[in-house]
Amino acid sequence: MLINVPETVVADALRGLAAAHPELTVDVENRVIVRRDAPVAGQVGLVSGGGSGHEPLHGGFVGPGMLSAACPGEVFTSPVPDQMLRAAAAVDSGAGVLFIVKNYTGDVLNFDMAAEMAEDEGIQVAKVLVNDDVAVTDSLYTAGRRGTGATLFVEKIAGAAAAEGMPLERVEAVARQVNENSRSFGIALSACSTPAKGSPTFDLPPGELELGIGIHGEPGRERRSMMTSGEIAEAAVEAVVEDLQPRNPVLVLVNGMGATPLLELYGFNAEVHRVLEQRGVPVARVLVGNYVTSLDMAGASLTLCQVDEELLRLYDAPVKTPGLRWGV
Amino acid sequence: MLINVPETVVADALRGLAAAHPELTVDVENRVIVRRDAPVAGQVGLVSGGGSGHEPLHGGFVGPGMLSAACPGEVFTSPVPDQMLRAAAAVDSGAGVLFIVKNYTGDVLNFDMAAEMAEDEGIQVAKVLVNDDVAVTDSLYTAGRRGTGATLFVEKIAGAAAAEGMPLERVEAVARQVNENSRSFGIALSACSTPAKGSPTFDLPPGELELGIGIHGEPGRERRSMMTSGEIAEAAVEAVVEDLQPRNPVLVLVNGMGATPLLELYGFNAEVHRVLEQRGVPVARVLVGNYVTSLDMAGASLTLCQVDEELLRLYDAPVKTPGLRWGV
Amino acid sequence: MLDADFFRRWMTATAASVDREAERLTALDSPIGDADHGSNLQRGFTAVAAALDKEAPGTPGGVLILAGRQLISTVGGASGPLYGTLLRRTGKALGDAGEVSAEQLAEALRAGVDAVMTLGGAAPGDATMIDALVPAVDALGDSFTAARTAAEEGAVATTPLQARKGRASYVGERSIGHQDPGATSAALLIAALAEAAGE
Amino acid sequence: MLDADFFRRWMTATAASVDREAERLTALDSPIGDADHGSNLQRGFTAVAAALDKEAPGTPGGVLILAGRQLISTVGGASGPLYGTLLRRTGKALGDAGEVSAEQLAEALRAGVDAVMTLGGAAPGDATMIDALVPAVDALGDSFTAARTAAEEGAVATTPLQARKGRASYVGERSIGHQDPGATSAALLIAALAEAAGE
Ligand SMILES: Nc1ncnc2c1ncn2[C@@H]1O[C@H](COP(=O)(O)OP(=O)(O)O)[C@@H](O)[C@H]1O
Ligand SMILES: Nc1ncnc2c1ncn2[C@@H]1O[C@H](COP(=O)(O)OP(=O)(O)O)[C@@H](O)[C@H]1O
Ligand SMILES: [Mg+2]
Ligand SMILES: [Mg+2]
Ligand SMILES: [Mg+2]
Ligand SMILES: [Mg+2]
Repeated sequence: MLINVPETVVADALRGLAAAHPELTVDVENRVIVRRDAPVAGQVGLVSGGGSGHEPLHGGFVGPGMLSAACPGEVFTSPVPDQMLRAAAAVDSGAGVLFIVKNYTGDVLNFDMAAEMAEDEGIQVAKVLVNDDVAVTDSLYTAGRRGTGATLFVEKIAGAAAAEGMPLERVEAVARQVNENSRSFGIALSACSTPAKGSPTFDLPPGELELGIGIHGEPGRERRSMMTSGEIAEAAVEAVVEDLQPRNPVLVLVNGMGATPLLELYGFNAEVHRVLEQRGVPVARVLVGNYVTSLDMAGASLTLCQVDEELLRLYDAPVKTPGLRWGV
Repeated sequence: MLINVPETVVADALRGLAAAHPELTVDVENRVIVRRDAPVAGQVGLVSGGGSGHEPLHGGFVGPGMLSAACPGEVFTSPVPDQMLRAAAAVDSGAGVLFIVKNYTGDVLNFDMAAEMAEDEGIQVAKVLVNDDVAVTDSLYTAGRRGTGATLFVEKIAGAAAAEGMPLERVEAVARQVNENSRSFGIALSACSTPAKGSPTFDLPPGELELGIGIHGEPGRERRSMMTSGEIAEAAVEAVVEDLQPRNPVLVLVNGMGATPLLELYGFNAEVHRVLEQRGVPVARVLVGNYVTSLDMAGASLTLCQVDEELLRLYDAPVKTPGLRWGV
Repeated sequence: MLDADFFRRWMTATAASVDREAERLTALDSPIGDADHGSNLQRGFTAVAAALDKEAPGTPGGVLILAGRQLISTVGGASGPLYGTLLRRTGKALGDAGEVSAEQLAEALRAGVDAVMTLGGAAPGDATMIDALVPAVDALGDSFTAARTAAEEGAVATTPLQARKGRASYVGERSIGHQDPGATSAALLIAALAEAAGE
Repeated sequence: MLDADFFRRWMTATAASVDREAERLTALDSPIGDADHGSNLQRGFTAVAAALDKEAPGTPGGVLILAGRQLISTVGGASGPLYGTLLRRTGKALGDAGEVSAEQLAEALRAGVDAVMTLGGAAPGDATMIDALVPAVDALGDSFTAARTAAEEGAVATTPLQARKGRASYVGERSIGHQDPGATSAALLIAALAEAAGE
């Protein structure tokens, strides 16, 4: 691995982020990334965070039109409440703060504690839970569906809503609407290696793949022998579309898990589009790239987000972050 | 691998690129990617290309402010002259066409043939060779220094020059100036696997790394046992700075080879900045990400490009491509 | 009677044993989780030991509340708030007393474990730390050693279970056959308690 | 005398042997190159065979010019323009004749190889296809079999050399000890010539 020692991986990355992005305020010691012009008067502050190892999520999505601040935890470990509290204080203009939380026990518990602490300090906090992963079917007997690729759409669209000056309840409602209209499904062709462990988190021989994976190096729901890109696209689209049953056009995120070459990802996108067309699902926008990653895992995830005119307008609105940028 | 069959990898990726980017005209059969509004009246056309597997280079850099067209070859195989000829014809507004060629025997020979053919058809063609890789020291006895990361800077800055309406000789001179002021050095922590071969192109046990690699899965000049990110940064900066001897501020590209997590890449960037500061090299701009890749190789490369005020202005000028976007 | 010093020894013994077992805990968290449980607790209990060194609270409750706060502020993940809450609530239940009896500790610990169940929503049999903590608390009436044995047996007993809470629940039936990392670390916590008692 | 049919047989025999040896050529291109030489030539000679089937030029020169053009248009990489130029220039040197002698072929092939050396700038000893082609042309005066043997020996002789042209030159001294893939495929081309001649 291209690291110094496992213990400093997150701090090192934050120093490097600071060096590359003068438009962000990076508090390396306290692990908070804030857009430099925060708090923005009259605008709701958007705070997200989670374990590191998913970059550009979340730190790479801080900036005008998206997140106000991000809190990176250790690799695959949710951050601690102190970070979210600090972030909330930094971005609250008085219009309140929305916490965007991926649905994992750790993230939920830590953000919950932070929300209590923030409210004690007089900051108005709303929370939205992202839980888009259809691979986790039986959520009665699990920690509930995981939050994965839809996080990007929630952060982008809620970010645009906040930038338009919408009040906290509206921004929260928009974020919730995005989440409710999003579903994801992921597949892995290799496990990832965390710096602390130094070797793959699970054993996946070449020639086999895992269907229904998350973004934390955990294995999926099912192991299969290798499938073609077209077959994988069929499985992913089927899983997502059957659950979402979209009637409106969708935003498509064809997301790389980290080590899958863009060449392959674009090829996968072609197959996804072929299957969507067969199923008569109209496509509004497409995003292909490594956005919600799992360190050096090879594989991909598909996220569809059904949009109405307002969500599409907010998606198209300008965004200026290290990881996503258009219109400015 | 996330593919159908090795034979269709490039065509599949082009179909996927077309589906994701309606602002590009993608000729899948003839393998040419052209910005939809080409030719742009009064502007020099910029054509580049090379083997596939380096995405987003080059196809992801087609668009206003950067390339007019790109020609993707098979994986790691330079494209054929017919592609460049077709691209030149598509983008020539009468102001002429600049071929941006990475210095590899195959690329040079094929672009040379294409240039001859284009001139036979009355298209004015200039060529600039990118050869920035300092790992290839002894260029008298080699095919000359390879073209690697500097290609991004050449394409970006020459693209801005063309967008400003500069004539062919000026655009060519700017491109040449960028190349002459750029140097790169790459390291690999793993080999990559090409779709045709299906397994790593060379053997690199964990705990060892290769210094002085190119972008085609070839091994480097030297094998070492694992170094820290800081030690690697020292080696890379030393190699580049000793050769470039920059006096002006530099653009910094900390480039991932494909499978190195952004988390690690930002950490490496921190170390690069530490070493540059120690050496007193002033930094004008920083770009961190997977831009000039080598399929699923783990590792990174460092490119420095010394800039004067004009080059910096052109670098900062708006660009709107799938892989690089700002200011629009 | 158990004084502040006893509780400090409990925490430092936990820190030491988490250090020793960190790799095993992370390895257990690999096939069914995200391979961080060992490093999470190592980071947390190192901070706990450092804070106790620095602040040296004078009461059993003070020691556990400080330890719980440290875990919440340094661990993250699921185990941070859960173990943090366990220690904080246990500490709160012990109140301001300078010394407490083993019975008082058992009662306070039960309050702590209840708080964890409320917070995380896990019940016994869900293959979580609860499966080691509940039997330990039940056995604490007998002796520290009995609690240690009960916790260890509880941890081992998670192996055939399907996880229903936390990350391990995501792999569904594939979690069957793996011992839960959190139950394993909970057994270390209880073993350290017996160690602090010199048992 | 050698007619168009002979040259077609040469090309299809080359296509068949490149097909058979593609994996080996790619494997040779792995440690010192970019692992594509086999698939490059496979793609090229498949196109050559298809084009010859379709157009069936009536002269030896016509066959080689068409084959060379196909290679240039379908292979890419270094070997596409180089092999393409080799066949095109050889074909051009053969002119319009309906039949040519072995001596005329040898002379034309020398013109082709010279063109490759001019285009690529490689000299004998640089560990490229030239190291198989030059000795083959030299030996062609004797017999096709002699040319085949010379080409094969030339290819093998690249093993101890340091590559000075093409990608293999980038690995510097580490190219020593590896047989050049292009020299190896050049030996296949010459062996196919002997095969077409029934030797
Ligand atoms: N809801 C819950 N209730 C009780 N314990 C839980 C719950 N969720 C997870 N755990 C415990 O936490 C352990 C995992 O901790 P850790 O790996 O540190 O956190 P994370 O799962 O966030 O990576 C599990 O093995 C389990 O024992
Ligand atoms: N300048 C040159 N002159 C002659 N032959 C060359 C030259 N450069 C490369 N070659 C030959 O081409 C072979 C490589 O071909 P190939 O792998 O198809 O192309 P690439 O190197 O572009 O991937 C080498 O093994 C060598 O024999
Ligand atoms: Mg975790
Ligand atoms: Mg090649
Ligand atoms: Mg864990
Ligand atoms: Mg090659």
